[in-house]
Amino acid sequence: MTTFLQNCFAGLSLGSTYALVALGFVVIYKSTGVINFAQGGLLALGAYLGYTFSNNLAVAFAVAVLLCCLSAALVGATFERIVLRRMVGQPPFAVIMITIGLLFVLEPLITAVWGFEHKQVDNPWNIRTVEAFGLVFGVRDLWTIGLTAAVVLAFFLFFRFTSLGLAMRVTAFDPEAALAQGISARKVYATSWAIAAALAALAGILMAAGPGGLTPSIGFIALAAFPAMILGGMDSPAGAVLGGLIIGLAEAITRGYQDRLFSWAGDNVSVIVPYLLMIVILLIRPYGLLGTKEVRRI
Amino acid sequence: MAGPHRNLVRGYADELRLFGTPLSRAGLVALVAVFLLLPTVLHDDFWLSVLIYVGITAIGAIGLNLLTGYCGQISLGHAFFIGAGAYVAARVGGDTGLPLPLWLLAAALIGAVLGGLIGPFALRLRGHYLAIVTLGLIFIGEHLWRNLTPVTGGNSGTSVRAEPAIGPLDFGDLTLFGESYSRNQGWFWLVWGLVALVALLAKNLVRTRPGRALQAVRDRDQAAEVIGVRAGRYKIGAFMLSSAIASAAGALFGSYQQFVSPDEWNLLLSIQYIAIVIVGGLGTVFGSVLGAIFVGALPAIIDRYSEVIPGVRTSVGGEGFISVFALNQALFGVLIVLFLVLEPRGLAGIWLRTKAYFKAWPFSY
Amino acid sequence: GDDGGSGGGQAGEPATTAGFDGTTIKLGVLSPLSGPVAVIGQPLTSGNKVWFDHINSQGGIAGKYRVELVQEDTQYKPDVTVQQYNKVKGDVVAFTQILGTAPTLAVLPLLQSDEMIAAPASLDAFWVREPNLLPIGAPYQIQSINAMDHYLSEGGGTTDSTICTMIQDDVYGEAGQEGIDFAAKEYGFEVANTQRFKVGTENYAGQIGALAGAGCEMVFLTATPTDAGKIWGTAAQAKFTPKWYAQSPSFVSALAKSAVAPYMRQYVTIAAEGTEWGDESVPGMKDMIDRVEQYAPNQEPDYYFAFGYNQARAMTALLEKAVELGDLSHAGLLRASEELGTVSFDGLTGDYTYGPADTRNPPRSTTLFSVDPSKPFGLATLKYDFTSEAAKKFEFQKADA
Amino acid sequence: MERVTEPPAPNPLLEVRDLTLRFGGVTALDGVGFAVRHGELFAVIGPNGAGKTSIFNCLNGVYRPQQGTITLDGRSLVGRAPADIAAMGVARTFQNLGLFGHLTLVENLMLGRHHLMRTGFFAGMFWWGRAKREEITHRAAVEEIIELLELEPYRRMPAGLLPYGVAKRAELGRALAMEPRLLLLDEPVAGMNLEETEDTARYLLEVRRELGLAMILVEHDMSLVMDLADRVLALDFGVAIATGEPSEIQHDPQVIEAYLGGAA
Amino acid sequence: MLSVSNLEVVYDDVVLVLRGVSLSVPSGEIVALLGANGAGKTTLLRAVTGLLVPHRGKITKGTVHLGEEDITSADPAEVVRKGIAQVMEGRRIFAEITVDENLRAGAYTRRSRTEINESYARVLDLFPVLARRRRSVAGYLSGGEQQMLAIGRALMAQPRLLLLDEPSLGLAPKLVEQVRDIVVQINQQGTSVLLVEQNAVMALEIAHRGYVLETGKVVKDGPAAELLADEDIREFYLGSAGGERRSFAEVKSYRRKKRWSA
Ligand SMILES: Nc1ncnc2c1ncn2[C@@H]1O[C@H](COP(=O)(O)OP(=O)(O)OP(=O)(O)O)[C@@H](O)[C@H]1O
Ligand SMILES: Nc1ncnc2c1ncn2[C@@H]1O[C@H](COP(=O)(O)OP(=O)(O)OP(=O)(O)O)[C@@H](O)[C@H]1O
Ligand SMILES: [Mg+2]
Ligand SMILES: [Mg+2]
Repeated sequence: MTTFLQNCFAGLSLGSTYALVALGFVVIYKSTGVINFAQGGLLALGAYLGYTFSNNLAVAFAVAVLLCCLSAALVGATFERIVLRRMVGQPPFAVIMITIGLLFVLEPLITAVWGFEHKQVDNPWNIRTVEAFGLVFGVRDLWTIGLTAAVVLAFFLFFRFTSLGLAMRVTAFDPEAALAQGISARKVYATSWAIAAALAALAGILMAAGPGGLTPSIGFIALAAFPAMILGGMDSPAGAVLGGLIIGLAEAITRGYQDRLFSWAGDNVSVIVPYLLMIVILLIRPYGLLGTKEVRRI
Repeated sequence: MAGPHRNLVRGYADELRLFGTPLSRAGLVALVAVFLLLPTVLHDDFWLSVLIYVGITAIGAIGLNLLTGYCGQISLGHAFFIGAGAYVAARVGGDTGLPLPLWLLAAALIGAVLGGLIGPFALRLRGHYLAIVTLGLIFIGEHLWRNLTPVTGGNSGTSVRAEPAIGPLDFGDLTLFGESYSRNQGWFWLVWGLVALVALLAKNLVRTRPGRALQAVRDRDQAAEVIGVRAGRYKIGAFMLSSAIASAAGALFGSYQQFVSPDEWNLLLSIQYIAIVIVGGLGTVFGSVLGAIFVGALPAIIDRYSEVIPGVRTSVGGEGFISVFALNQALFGVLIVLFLVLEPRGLAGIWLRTKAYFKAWPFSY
Repeated sequence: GDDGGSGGGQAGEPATTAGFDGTTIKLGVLSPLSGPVAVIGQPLTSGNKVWFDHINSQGGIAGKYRVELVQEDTQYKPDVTVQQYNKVKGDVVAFTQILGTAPTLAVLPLLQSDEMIAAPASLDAFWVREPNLLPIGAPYQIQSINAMDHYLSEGGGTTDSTICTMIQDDVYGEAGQEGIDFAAKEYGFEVANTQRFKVGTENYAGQIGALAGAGCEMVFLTATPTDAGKIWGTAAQAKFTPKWYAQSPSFVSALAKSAVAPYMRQYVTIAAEGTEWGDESVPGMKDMIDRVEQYAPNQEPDYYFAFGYNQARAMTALLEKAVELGDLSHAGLLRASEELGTVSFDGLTGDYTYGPADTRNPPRSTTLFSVDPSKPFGLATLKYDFTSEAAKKFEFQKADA
Repeated sequence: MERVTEPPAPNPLLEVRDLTLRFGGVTALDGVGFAVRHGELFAVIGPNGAGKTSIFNCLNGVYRPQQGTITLDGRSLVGRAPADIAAMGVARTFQNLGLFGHLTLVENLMLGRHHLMRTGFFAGMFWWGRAKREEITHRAAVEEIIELLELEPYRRMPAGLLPYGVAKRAELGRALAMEPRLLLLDEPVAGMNLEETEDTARYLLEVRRELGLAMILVEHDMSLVMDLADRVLALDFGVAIATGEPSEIQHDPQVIEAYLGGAA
Repeated sequence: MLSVSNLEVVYDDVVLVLRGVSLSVPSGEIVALLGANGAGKTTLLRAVTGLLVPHRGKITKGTVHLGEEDITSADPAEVVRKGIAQVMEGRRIFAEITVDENLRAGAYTRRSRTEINESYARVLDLFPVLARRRRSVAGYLSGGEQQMLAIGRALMAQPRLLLLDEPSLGLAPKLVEQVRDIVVQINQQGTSVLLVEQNAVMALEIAHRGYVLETGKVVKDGPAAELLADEDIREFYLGSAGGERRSFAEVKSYRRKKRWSA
């Protein structure tokens, strides 16, 4: 039982990270109707910015986290300013490709600035733990879960009290008609890219503060977050959070029971469990758990 | 609006000809000449091998374009089928020593079967949801490749000894009219010959009944149903065809490279294919080939010439801010972005625009 | 001690040939210099370069032929590697580095048909029996066999201890596992539990939980540093404290500065070769440190750097031999490699006995290190350069046999 | 609301009985029944949201009614796939334009002939004798329609760029290309000016004269309906409220109240 | 209010669609814009609102002024904020959100919640059907219901100038009358209207002025009453050249291909 609970806790922590990344995906999908392949690149960028603030400029870690999110948001908005605003009303495929292009640009730039060496981010959590109820809780994991919860809450409040959520949705659905309502596609894109980048940066710095440290391949986590986003429904922020947690838990639990339950399916089944789970759920609900059904009518 | 026909068309047969105008016929002749002569002029194994890989990629990209560009089903799982084809080549072509057409066909067949298994998902899922499910294919595939050791060699990979030979005609060691040619020369002819063949087949397909049906399904699948197109069948058909072509490309890839390992069939490869069809232009056969050349050869060209850019470090441990290798990648990304900002319809779009411009010439509109 | 060079060629000047214009010898480097694996490719190449910078400062190979490196980026992709190989094969005498198991296997048939020699940059056991390859160092299998030997003889373990492995799910991981399995047969113990993981896994609580649940007293780890850091961090948090033995690439100096360091210090042993970074008592190391200071002052202590440096030394020995035989052509180098006897690396890695591929004898010695943040590379020698009986018995096979 | 049901006609082409269609809480059709004779031009009118398009969708197999029967020449249509129904000879134009935007006008019309052609993937790829012959004959058939509807200038224009009115005509062309027995027209003259409406009327009459095709016309342009239709069915809230000759319907108080308003 | 002068528009760099169109909508008036399919009416509206860009269209000559202000090629969102709202061709409602949300999206540029709620109540009052289907996903509405929604959405912006591209399209006769009354009513409340309509009778009855567009040129314009009396207009747009309307069943198999120009 303890092992099970311990695995669940690990899953929650992992799931929170997925949730942050998936939320970033969702924000961009919601406003542009495309999958942002550069999310992993933004995550790596955020993590390295956080490293610079925390280690090189030696500001307090909390400040470093804040600064890295802000500066990543700035990068996201700048990208809109330079590139995306020219793509209003263009086919989504072209925009998808542009995000891939951005990924190709970000990766080498990051290594050009920060090099390839393995880095450790100065942070107050490290591998400290607290114990309660017979379980061990990593302090960083607790913070990851807590911060994710806070961000998600702030996120929903923000959307509750602004018309931006609606604006995003209609812009993605029909940018031209949205423009005709006076919704500035540029503003919508800029905001959503800034938010997505900030979320990625937060996820990045939280990961980099772990014992694995920081290398340029930190952005790979974004791939693992795809199923989280899909499973929850691509245009649903709540779905992203739910999907992230489900995937995180499923992955952690399968891993914990690989030997006992899954060895027949080969090694490392946990790696494909998110995808299998996603496929099963999609077959039952083709638009994910909370996604909007596409309207098809003639 | 369509202008008056410059070239008189006498009947529908004329109108339906692929190379109907004198200009396009001249272009065809030029292409054939380049195809025949290039390897004899260009001995450089680097460029030949780049072009061979480009050609193989072009074949795979045509397959993806049929699925994504023509039928509107986004797939991030193309790498899976490419990989499957490579392993078929290894086992069917290599272990049994069958001739080229047979192992190529076997790869296509198995690809079609695998595609047929995935196809039904397309009936239930739409757009990006389908894309991500096919992405799952990559990861599930990787799991299989690593665990099906007898077929794939497991983590260590497997060598592929499928010979590019049809009876006495061995493209790996070509002797024609007493002249012998290098492996790369032979492969160039083989691969680009196949590119031409596949492109021709694809072009024929898209301009006849099944191809129109695919596009109708892409544009509006419900309306297509109502006018008598069985959308589901065409979706599955597109999946089968596209993965058959992908597997054939994979078989060629394996046979040329002689060794393959499970690390190769990853998301990046799929993304590269997506990049090719988008950059080339969705829904154009010719665009896939252009796209493959662009995405395959551009890095090679940048690689050749970025050394002249100041401030660039040309070797590890040298001076400069950014290494030439990192710069290559970044430049490649920048070019893709720039290019799609300027022409969202891809290379084929530029081509069309140029053509439209010259058609209207000398009037500006 | 210096570089094992034997001086000028008795057979007269070698003729100019591909990659050799009479004064300069060009060597290819096929390495991932961008992308995720550049983390390894960069220091490795830097190691190649520092050695040859040094050689050039001495006048070059045989005192007169300068060496120039032609570096090409493979992005760690086999297809790109093949292209790059084709790009430079006509301009180089040999390849002093090809990085990655898959890329190396992809160019292997080409090496064979071109009679080209290349030095693969990994410790795979496949390489030993390939005439076209010029490997160095004791393969991973040897590292793990020796590590097991140490655990059983001095590390407090017995054949009844609960011995487990945690390996990366790829070729590198399999090599380690193969060594352990070999040792298990030799020493008569059983591997109680094996956890495989995918590179880049974010959370290791499951695996650590399983290992702890299995009651592992010793865990042998093959990983790369990011994963190793997370694994040990998770273990530390879970208060899981077996004896860890880890393969050389699992470690990087940054780990010794991380929060996990105290845990590693207590429980982790690294199986590698040569000596600790900056150990003045080993002549090869002293020279290397001097040269790093001179040619690459920004180079951090790095395992891969040392590997690249040694690789270049092996290549140098081969070139010297070829010059001696008066033939720097591809075929000439291949012949020279058969006549190349034992090459010494001055204690940086074990001496390698080359010669015809099926008689080659790679070093079978390993040095064990403990983690010590006060050391430059974060490692302190625990047991220097020893060879177990079992390691001597290990047979090497060809790739894809 | 008074519900009307027609006495069964002898040997009708299409017979619909007791058609009921619900979407969650909305009842789009509520026990609708009518019959269309061979060669008849049958009109369906009714306020917005009355269920006219829904009838078409049921006939086409796009929606499956909860209740009721539809028979074409004695064969039931309920439960068949849309493509099967198309092959049985039911063609349709769409209220919201159902053209394939990226295909040219000619290709759109050729798609209308899809069910009359046989070329499959392989034959198409190899452009074998039959595939080629088939393309040519059907291309010729399509050209006749282009001429009839005077679409010549737009042949090679992507359908997505056609002006609204032309697109409507192109849709009619595509439906005709299907060589149907029953043609369903959903607001064929919406967005057309008088002249264009006249043209469309002329096309419809010509088609009817030459092919003896039965048609169901849904249209809000009352003058067109009254001039052309043989019989009219009026719907309101999914219920058939009147049926009969145009002149009767025009003066039916329920129809005036629900639909025509002052325009009657 | 709105004046367009000498406007030239090109699609795709090659297709010249408007060839020097001038037109003005005086403050407080309704102006009708008539023309055959493909004449360029929609294009003209796009040029005014800046929505040419997504169609690869460009203004190559001429200007558009709103009052004194030059809004040629301005940002579309900006144009809306200056008080121009439109009913787009093809309805373009947001199919995936509810009727309610569609209407709220129409009021995006407005700030005052109470005012928005007022407009909202008014629109639902005008179109009771919409009130009934308030929570339905807009894409499932019938064609005519969607058209009402499109009109309602434009009204939510409370514009100074309203551009209507075929508002009566697909509406039942009773509703056409109602829409006509609405247009008149909001015009009386001070909104200027540019009305593109195929239903020429309806348009000219309520308009102050009318323009006729043929292949990208204005071929006729004048006070609505004058146009209503014009022979050609009656022939082509009103169908009552010879006094009585002729039946559609009797149209001859030829037509007069007469055009004003070209
Ligand atoms: N995106 C486009 N690219 C190229 N040509 C276009 C484009 N949009 C419209 N056209 C062309 O411009 C011309 C005018 O079209 P427009 O839509 O403005 O006509 P309209 O007067 O609104 O017609 P309708 O009454 O049918 O709506 C047409 O010939 C049309 O084919
Ligand atoms: N797929 C659907 N889901 C939910 N409701 C639907 C669906 N299709 C139609 N409806 C509803 O059914 C009713 C009838 O719609 P239908 O499209 O048949 O009307 P119509 O008579 O064609 O009207 P119009 O003249 O406006 O086109 C409408 O209230 C509509 O909202
Ligand atoms: Mg309708
Ligand atoms: Mg229009």
